[in-house]
Amino acid sequence: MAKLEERQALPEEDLRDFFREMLLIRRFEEKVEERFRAGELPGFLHVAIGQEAVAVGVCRALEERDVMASTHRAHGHTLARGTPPNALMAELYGKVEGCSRGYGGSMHLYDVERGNLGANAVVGGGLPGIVGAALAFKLRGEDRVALAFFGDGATNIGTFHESLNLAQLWGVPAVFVCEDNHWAESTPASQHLPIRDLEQRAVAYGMESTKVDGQDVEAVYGATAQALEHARSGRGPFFLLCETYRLVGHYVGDPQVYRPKDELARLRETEDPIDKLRERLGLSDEEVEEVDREVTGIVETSVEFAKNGTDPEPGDALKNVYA
Amino acid sequence: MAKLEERQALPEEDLRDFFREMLLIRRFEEKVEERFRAGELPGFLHVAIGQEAVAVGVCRALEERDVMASTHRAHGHTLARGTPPNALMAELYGKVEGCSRGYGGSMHLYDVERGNLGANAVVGGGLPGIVGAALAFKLRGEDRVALAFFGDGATNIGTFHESLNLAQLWGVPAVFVCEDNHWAESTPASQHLPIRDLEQRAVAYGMESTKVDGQDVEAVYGATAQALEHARSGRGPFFLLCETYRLVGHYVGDPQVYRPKDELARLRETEDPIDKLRERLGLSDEEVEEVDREVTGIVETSVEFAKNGTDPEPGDALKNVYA
Amino acid sequence: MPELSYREAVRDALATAMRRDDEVFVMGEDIAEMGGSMGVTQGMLDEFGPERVRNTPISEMALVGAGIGAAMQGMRPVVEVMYEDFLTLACEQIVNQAAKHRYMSGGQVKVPLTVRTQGGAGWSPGAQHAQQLEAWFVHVPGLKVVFASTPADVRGLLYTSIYDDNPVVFFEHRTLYGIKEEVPDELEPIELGKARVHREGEDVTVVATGRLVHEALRAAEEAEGEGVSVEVVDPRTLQPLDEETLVASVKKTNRCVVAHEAVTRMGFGAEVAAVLQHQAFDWLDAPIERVGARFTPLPFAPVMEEWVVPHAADVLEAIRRTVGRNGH
Amino acid sequence: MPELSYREAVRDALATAMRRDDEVFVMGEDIAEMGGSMGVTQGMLDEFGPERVRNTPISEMALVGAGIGAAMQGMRPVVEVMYEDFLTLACEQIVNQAAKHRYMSGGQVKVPLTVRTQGGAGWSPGAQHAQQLEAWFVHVPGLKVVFASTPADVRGLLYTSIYDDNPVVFFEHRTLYGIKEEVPDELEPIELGKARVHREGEDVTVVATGRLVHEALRAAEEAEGEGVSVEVVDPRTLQPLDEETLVASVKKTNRCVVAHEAVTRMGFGAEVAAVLQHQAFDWLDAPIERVGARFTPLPFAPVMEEWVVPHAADVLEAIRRTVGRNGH
Ligand SMILES: Cc1ncc(C[n+]2csc(CCOP(=O)(O)OP(=O)(O)O)c2C)c(N)n1
Ligand SMILES: Cc1ncc(C[n+]2csc(CCOP(=O)(O)OP(=O)(O)O)c2C)c(N)n1
Ligand SMILES: [Mg+2]
Ligand SMILES: [Mg+2]
Repeated sequence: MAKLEERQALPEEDLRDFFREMLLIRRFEEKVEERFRAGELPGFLHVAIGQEAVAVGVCRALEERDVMASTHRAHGHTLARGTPPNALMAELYGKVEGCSRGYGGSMHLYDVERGNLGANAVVGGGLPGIVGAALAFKLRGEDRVALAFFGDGATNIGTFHESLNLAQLWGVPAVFVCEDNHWAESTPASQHLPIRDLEQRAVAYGMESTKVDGQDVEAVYGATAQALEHARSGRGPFFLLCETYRLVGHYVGDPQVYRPKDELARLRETEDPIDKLRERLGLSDEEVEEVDREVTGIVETSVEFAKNGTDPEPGDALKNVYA
Repeated sequence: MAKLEERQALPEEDLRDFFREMLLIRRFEEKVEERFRAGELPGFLHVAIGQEAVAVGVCRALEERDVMASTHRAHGHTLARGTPPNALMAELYGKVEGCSRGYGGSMHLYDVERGNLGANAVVGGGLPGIVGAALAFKLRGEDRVALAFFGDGATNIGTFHESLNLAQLWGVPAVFVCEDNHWAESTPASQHLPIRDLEQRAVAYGMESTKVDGQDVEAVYGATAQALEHARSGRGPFFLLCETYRLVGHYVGDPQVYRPKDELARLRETEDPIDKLRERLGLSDEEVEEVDREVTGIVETSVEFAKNGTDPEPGDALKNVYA
Repeated sequence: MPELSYREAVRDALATAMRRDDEVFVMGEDIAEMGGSMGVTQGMLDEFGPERVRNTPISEMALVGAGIGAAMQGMRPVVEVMYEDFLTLACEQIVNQAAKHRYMSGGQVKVPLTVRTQGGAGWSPGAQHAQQLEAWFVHVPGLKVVFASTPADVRGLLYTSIYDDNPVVFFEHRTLYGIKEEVPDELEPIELGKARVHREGEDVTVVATGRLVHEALRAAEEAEGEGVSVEVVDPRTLQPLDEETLVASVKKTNRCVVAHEAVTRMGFGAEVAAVLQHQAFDWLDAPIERVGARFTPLPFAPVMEEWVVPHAADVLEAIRRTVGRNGH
Repeated sequence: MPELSYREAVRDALATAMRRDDEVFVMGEDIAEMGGSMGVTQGMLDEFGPERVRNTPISEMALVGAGIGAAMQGMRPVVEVMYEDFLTLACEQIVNQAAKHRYMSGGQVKVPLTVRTQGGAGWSPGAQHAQQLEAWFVHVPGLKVVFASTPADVRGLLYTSIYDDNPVVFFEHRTLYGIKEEVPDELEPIELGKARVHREGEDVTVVATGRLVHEALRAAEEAEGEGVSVEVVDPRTLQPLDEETLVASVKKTNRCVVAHEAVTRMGFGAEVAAVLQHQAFDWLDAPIERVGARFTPLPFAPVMEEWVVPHAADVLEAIRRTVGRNGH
């Protein structure tokens, strides 16, 4: 973190753009909650309200040629990486216009053209693939980085261990972004992690790491830029730990019986990344409202777009099984 | 290691007993190599010549009520834990009198009465079971420890990560003994480990650890005793790193094309644990020869015993599939 | 007789065993405060405490393996794997360790472990949360495999599985947790390896598992309206398999349909068909028809998902195909 | 035509692809200096260097997964899993990732990955080093599955698998590495999904895979001495399956034996029997006989191991059983 402070602050214009993006994601996720409750959305949905700064800070630091893999909590990552809200919403409605053509759903959002290699419904499931993508970049001498998102809970699975270990051993250009929101579903970190400081995980591989305040988009952006630079310059992979907060249930509809009510209320007060950025930028109510109107409009449009989308033919299910 | 030096040295009598045991294992393993070359032994055999001090130092520190799990390189552990050479050799010959009744073979040596829960032909395969045994001890309030052997290569597999993590999280009385012989089959540590100091693996779990010279049986014994004490006293699991040397091929018959010839010659000169102990004890040639005669006799007898053993009936194969 | 939901029946089996016996405990992801992702273990933390209702990290392999280790010490752990898709992470421990310790040791140990899991389509979870993989474990000597389709069955079979001295992979179906059935006042263990004849019939036997038992019963009713008398048999235990009951039924009806939700190719129905064509060859008047999911991963869009997995209509169609054949 | 051993044939397929194409590389445990635990990759490190003949740590899951990631970038990795027993460690990546990425993305990606592995009994390795698990992968849509039984086949099929745009799980048999066969001068790719008729016959079809192809050929010769004419067919590709060739053969011979080394229960033979009883029902004069390993883990003692896995004599017995039946 020391190095980060030496870096120049981001231009305010960029931060305002981040603000807009974060608010768009927030409104999108709220709409998803609403439409799910209205019974319109099939399947299993996880929103990332509270974690928008990680999605935006990380994805905006990526170059277009870089690739990433996401998790079950993927809407924010996907939007921040550039998938149009229409395509994302259409996917959640199971439409042909969706970013996975209706085959994937919320936990399987792909947008390969934009370097999104897919969300993953298996915890840790996307990590080895990112090592492999990074290996391909290295073998071909391409100036690209592969980046994986995953949660604190994912650091307990063998896939995590093997992937980070292999990445470090082979020195591939990969960045591992841990979104530490202190919960794995209903299980608090104290019940699933034997250590308090997750940066210690990287020690086992001799991998360089940084911890950053995941509610501060500027800090996340800066740390990601450094991590990418590290990887890009041939110094091997990097472990980026983002401390963040899930300000909602694990899944949409989660009654959160396991979570102290006051924790949630307190965090919403103190740890909302959008509030923080608003304050940092000193935005007026009018300014915020204007942005809000714009992004809310985009989200509304995406719902219209999705509802008017095309249902696949049942028999289309037989397509895409094999190339 | 600091603490260890404060401990009292072992009585010479014990060390002489260790010497005998180590030489017995050595002669046993040499006999296995010989009988394999003679075409008498079926299957796939891995001897641990050079690693006898770990087997003896660790197993002698265990209490009778403790349990352990071994690896594909299991003969030494099994003998050191008390399985009679006859029963072990009979197993290698596939006889009913074998310690696994002829069902297991070299990579699946069991002796449950003596707390040996089995060797394992899958790298890392025995580790989760040891966590579970230790959990049972903890749940029942039993004063017992469960111990797992594994190699440096095994620290790369997800099973290792999940097992140590879970053990530490739950604070179970388990000891994890890494026999770091710097090779995984033909693959040198530099090609399979991203770090030099394997104690760093334990950091990721917040697990206490010690590194010990695995060629020094006294040191191994002392460190194991401390590790067991740690686990037994309710302070959770312990990671014990033993630096050791495989003075032979990976498997019996391995031409070791991958290994610098001089490395092997040099190590045999400088790192033979039996030579070291002999020197430490200042044993005369006569003393050594006497022990050698005795243990060689035991090994010879075991071969006779095994050859005269009973072949299972073919149809016995259908037994023991289910309880 | 009280009525229990499938969910309550699973819970009752677990709780009954845990009350009877300190050696039984459950562990899995989110089974404590949250009561499990299907709500199966709700309330159990309060009754049994966190040592016996163990919330765990996401470590499927080590969980199953820890269950094996505790089982080898004589305990009777029940490990919940949240979705059967995640069995793929624990296969090494299930297949190479649990199934083989007893054998490899020449009978020195037992592994009385139960691995409970669930899956199934019908709610658009996509390709990684609804596979049906029971067939895999039927191929592994040393394992028992149960797939329960009703509250009474799941209660009695789970209890028996916990007390079985062998590792049991126990499958539940996601869409069945809400269904109800009258069950005995006192839990009655159900022997493994015994099929349940849900409905007797003369013209065709439908062998079905899991959700398809209910689809088969629906199809049978419709078929009755068409003058076709259908026998519906649920093997319940896939390994050991009650071949006797299946064969006897087919020798009576001379026709057979096998139905499950898993993809047809290499599904459990293949084994049933292979056994029956062998043991009832001279009795069969028509080829055995197989009903299962089409050969695709599960698609997300509901219209596609609905079309991929089989329903009563597919069973009915298969019944019609087989009774439409002339005997030989 | 040169003669190659099965081992050399595998190597030749790998090397030919690697010479042709920089996107092909191999990785696995001990494949570099040592040349692989079966010696398959001997000499390849020298020719292709350590970047393309990648020695790896013991991390089956990450290796397969890294192969997937590289494949999604358009490379054509070949990952060696030393023993197929260890596929159990990589199942998550093979089944949930490799098989489904294309589908879940609605066709946006391809996964041209080949996972090579081997197994098989006959040398007393015990229960964890010789399982035959090919049937599992046949049950997974999105995967192709190959099991090659001869040098010419393994060479042509592996090459095709590497250039197939789908993930292929490629099975070799441990005891076949030393066998020899004449092969074409130039490597000729063999289309996936085409069976090979090893021997034509009139009285009974033996469908066999892997080592059992050779046992079946031996049995066929003996049967000929008894006046029984046996057709031996090796599907070679288990998924997609050449049902056409199999069905045509059985329609000609009216009798069928299926033989593999895997345990019979839920083995690949179950699928073959289920397909054939369905598609050739009116042509079958006897039940389809299945030959496979007995339902046990593999025992160590050679006398037991020998008895557990099937040999020519078992195939011959099955042939006698089926021709001994009266037609109907
Ligand atoms: C291998 C596997 N096990 C269990 C699950 C069920 N599950 C989905 S999300 C989740 C918690 C993940 O926690 P974390 O990695 O911290 O991510 P977060 O949900 O907090 O974003 C679990 C247990 C799964 N999807 N995959
Ligand atoms: C999961 C798994 N992968 C591969 C193998 C093949 N194999 C057997 S021993 C071995 C090397 C093990 O190295 P290490 O753990 O250091 O033990 P050592 O042989 O040095 O005693 C390998 C790769 C295996 N048995 N299990
Ligand atoms: Mg989390
Ligand atoms: Mg080693």
